[in-house]
Amino acid sequence: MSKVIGQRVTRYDGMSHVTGETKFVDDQVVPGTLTVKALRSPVSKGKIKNLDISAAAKMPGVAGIITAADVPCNAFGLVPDQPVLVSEDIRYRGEAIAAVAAVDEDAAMEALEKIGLDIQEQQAVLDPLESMKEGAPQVRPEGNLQMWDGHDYRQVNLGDVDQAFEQADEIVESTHLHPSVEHAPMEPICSLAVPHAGPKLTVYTVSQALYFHLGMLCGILQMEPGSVQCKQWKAKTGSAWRHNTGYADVNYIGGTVGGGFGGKNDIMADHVAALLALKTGRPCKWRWTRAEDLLYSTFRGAWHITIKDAVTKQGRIIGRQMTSIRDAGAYASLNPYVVEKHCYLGAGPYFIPNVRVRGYCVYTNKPPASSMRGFGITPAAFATEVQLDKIADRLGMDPWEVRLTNAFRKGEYTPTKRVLNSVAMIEVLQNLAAKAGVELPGHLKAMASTQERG
Amino acid sequence: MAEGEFYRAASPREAAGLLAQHGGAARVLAGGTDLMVAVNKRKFKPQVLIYLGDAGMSGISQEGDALLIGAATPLNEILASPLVADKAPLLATAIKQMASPAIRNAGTIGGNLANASPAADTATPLLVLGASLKLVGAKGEREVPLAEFFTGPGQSVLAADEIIAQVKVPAQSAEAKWAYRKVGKRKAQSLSVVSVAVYCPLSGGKVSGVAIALGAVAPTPLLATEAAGLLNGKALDEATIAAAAKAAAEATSPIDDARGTAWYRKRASEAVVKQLLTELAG
Amino acid sequence: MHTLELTVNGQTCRVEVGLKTTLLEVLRDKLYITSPKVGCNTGDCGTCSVLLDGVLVRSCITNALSVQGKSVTTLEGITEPGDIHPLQKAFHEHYGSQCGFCTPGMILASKALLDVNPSPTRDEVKQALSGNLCRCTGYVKIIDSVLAAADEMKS
Amino acid sequence: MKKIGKGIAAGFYPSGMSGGGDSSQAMVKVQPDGSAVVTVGSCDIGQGCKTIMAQITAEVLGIDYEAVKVVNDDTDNCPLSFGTFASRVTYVDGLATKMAAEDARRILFEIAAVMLECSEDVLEAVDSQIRVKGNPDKSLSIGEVAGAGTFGMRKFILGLGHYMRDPAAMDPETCECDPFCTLAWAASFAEVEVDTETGEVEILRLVNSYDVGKAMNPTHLEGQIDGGATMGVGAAMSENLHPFFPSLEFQPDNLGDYAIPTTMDVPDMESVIYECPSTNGPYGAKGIGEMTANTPGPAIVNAIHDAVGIWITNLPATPEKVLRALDAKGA
Repeated sequence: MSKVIGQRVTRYDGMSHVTGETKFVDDQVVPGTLTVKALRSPVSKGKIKNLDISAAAKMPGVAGIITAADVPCNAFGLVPDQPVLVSEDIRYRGEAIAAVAAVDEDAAMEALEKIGLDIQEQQAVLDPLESMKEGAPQVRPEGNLQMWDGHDYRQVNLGDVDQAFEQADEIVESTHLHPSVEHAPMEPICSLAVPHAGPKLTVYTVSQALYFHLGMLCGILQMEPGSVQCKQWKAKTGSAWRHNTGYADVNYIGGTVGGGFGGKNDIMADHVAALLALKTGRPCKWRWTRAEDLLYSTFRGAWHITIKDAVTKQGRIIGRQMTSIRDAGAYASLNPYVVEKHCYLGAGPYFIPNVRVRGYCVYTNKPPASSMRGFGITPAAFATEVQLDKIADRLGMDPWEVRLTNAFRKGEYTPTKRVLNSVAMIEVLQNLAAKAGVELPGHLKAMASTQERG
Repeated sequence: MAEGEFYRAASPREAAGLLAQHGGAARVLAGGTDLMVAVNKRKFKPQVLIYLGDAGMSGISQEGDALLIGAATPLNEILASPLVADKAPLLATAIKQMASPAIRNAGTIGGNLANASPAADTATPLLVLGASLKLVGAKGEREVPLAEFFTGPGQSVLAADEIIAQVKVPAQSAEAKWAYRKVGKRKAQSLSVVSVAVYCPLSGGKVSGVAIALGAVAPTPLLATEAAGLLNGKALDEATIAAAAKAAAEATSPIDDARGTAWYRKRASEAVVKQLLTELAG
Repeated sequence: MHTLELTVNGQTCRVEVGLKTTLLEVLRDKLYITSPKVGCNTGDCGTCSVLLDGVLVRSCITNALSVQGKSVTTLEGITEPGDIHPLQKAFHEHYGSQCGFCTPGMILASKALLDVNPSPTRDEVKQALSGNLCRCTGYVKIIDSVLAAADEMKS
Repeated sequence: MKKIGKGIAAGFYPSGMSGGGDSSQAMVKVQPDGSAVVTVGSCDIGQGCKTIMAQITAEVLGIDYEAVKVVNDDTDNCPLSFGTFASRVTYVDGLATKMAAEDARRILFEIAAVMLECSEDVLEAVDSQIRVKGNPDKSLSIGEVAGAGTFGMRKFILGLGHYMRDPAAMDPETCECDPFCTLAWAASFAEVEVDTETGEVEILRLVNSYDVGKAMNPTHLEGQIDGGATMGVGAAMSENLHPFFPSLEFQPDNLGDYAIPTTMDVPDMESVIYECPSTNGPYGAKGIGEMTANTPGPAIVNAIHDAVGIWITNLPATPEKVLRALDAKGA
């Protein structure tokens, strides 16, 4: 019946990609555009004692410099805890302190060198395990651990895990470390803000989420620091949507992004470009160097994941306890959401009747980690799937059999008690075996997701 | 802002003269694959550039039993050269694994050596083949064996007013066996974590004049002479190979960096030397 | 400032450049040719690839003054109105492009290969494109595209 | 010595934001010539948002894919979307687009019913025509209907759609909740060769198997699967932003040292696609954009274990980690 759905139609924008006609943010040409460069912190933690931009402002070619004092609401993010520019407390190496708009890169860089910066360096904490300890250096005033409902972890509790460990034939335990990984899209972070007569601003953005960032940018540009709204939303943290006004004043242009992978879900450059455009009255472009992109943009924070499984001789996992620690870096970004998602589904595609997951979101003096393809589930998949093979190894079972034995079936439920109705784990594994040329034994071939567990 | 001076040297001698004239402010530019990275990263602001592309320093020829390779010859030109394939296939094999096609199209053999990087990938094959360099200065020229060229990371015997004009590579003996291997962070476009070149002339089943060089495991590309000495005059049996591999690893003095640790470099040095010698023995 | 004269996509151009100006800056900032991208400025990613006298180079680390009198081809230069290059057609039809940012460099690297080797093996295509990074496609469909173009160009 | 091993891994992944509450809106405007413009607020980050929205619009309106234009450029013109993340676009924007196209089709039917003198519920939109079901002779081209509707009846053929899953209520102690739209399922098979002396691992084969609900565009899917798998290979083998974790020392600042896979680092991957429809996604579709990076890594690590009997519990599986684990096993 379907004529178009399911068909191998060519990419909608394929022809403009292959002819080079596609315009990314950096390809927009607006005459008179100024080059933006930022002064970044050389230390991981410290207090700014003195910041003097007077000499830099007099440098030839400099059109404007902004510092924290120029940011109307200097707190943004899902949990609005991150300053656009540091006013006093530096929380990671590379954190932006001031930004210059100048006629070209040389002028901007030379001006940066003239900014007087006096920092009192403080003891930083880079290891999330250290940061969790009592008495660790404080990363942010809200504390080093993200709070959820009075707990310093997000939890999932299903059934009785302790009883499962008592009933188990084998207990298999392992700890895994998933490293910090960078999105590394081919298109680096770039923003171009063009001011117009009147209060209008056009922002060309690499954002993966135009509206999400439109709201945030309007908040940064218009809300007074310490305003009632700012305080209210800070108090409410967990909320995803902050009411802001000013949509009519900003047109966010984007939609064509040179790769994102979750690396363009946070405002990275738009706020600074916009503030400088408003201050100088001229178009301002902030294109990060690849080094800045690798060193200071968001990334998939590292994870420590410890799994303890209660297993029967037949290979059934009857209980699973996971303790997961996310190295979030200095600010919330999307970290709390990443940890939540990890907790909901991190135990994997298997029906385990007793599950306890504790996910910690731990702040350290690193650039803020955030979303990356797979949110908290990618590191969980690494840990749990290696764990599955460890179980198979311990029991002397085939890795295919362990997975097919435990795979979710229709009508079963996840650790949050969501009942599943569109289930295909068994079929997907069977297809994989067929494609890979692995001959499964008859009883595994005969399994189906729609069969009730025997 | 001073915009600086750009010269197109017509000969190596002229380039050297310009270097002498401008002192520390001047740099030579060939393919630019290293220089321009430094410029773009603002590590270095050029004031005087002396371009070598028109200095007649490019091309490959044969002189007696040796190949003469102009220092400004792009790496891919060397890789594509039938002469090199015939007389110095070890060099071609190493070049094929360097950087990426586009970089090899611009990057030159002289540039690779002049930077004196411990990880310079042309250095190890050239060391084992006994290559020498023609250095041209403002006042004259001299020939320096490559083995005496490097003095430290980023340092060489090249004087401030000298450039590498030519690389002389003795032809490989037709009977000689040779092997090259590079371990990187990935399979292409990767700087060496360890690289090893082995050149092994044979006579009557015994090896003589064998040379082993290792890259990225010491302050300079390294000729493992002691290890080679253990092989000369011997048959390549398992015990001899193991001893030589151990000696080669002992000669290294690696560091930790973004690409690997000292521990790994030492271990891999031994393993790769062993594997290459075993391959040659087979 | 120094005066640089070069041919870009068949047209002679004269621009004023500094000592540290790159070919990429000439193309993008002075000639407004935007298919070569700024992906890294260190020669590591390949998004700035162009053909210089027919040879594949990284325009981001090519000193502008070193290309005096030479001929540069960008993706725009192989795009005839209404008649695209077989490589462009193949990249479109075989999904050799996802976000599109690496695509101009990828197609030029492929052209550099097919110009000297009209019947490459799969492995030769991989070798030729090994310096052009793509974070979206996993390369499979890019390689498929190049091989398809090679087939088409032969027939 | 070189040893070969095989490994597998399985996984699942939700479409849309966990916890719900994420909105997407869409508008489908039918032009007087019968072509259509679909406007959404989500970005195309390479995953193919524009292609899929055009396909859905064409399917619902019964017009050619080439007759659909997609606009997603800016917030002045485009309706709200939370954005392109959480594998939500095909599912959430897809539903909004389908609703909007159906809404536009409803308006076309209203117009055509007058022109064909029939009731709206006997009409179908197919082959660029509006026609009476079972009576193909009684038909009009969509262009005729749209033209007559626009100019003759002063109709604005604009369909609107908005999809948002309600935010999930959650028990704070157990976390009992219904936090996602649907789940897609995946598994990977890897075959590797391990050099026991240098610790180098070569991936010889990588096969990926997916349930996608509905393969909206199979070529698209294969591209996503290959691309995600390659990202999985990078994380498993060579990528590490803090190689001396937790220290920031030797942090790579260029794409030579931050080693994402090149053409030479991934094998020619194979994939197999299965369709177990989601109960409420567009045409049964599920989102798989993110999960494609999840199973290849552990399959590779399990294959390394199969080859040489070591567990890599700290990614990436660099030659050094392989060698150290082999040493520890031997000791």
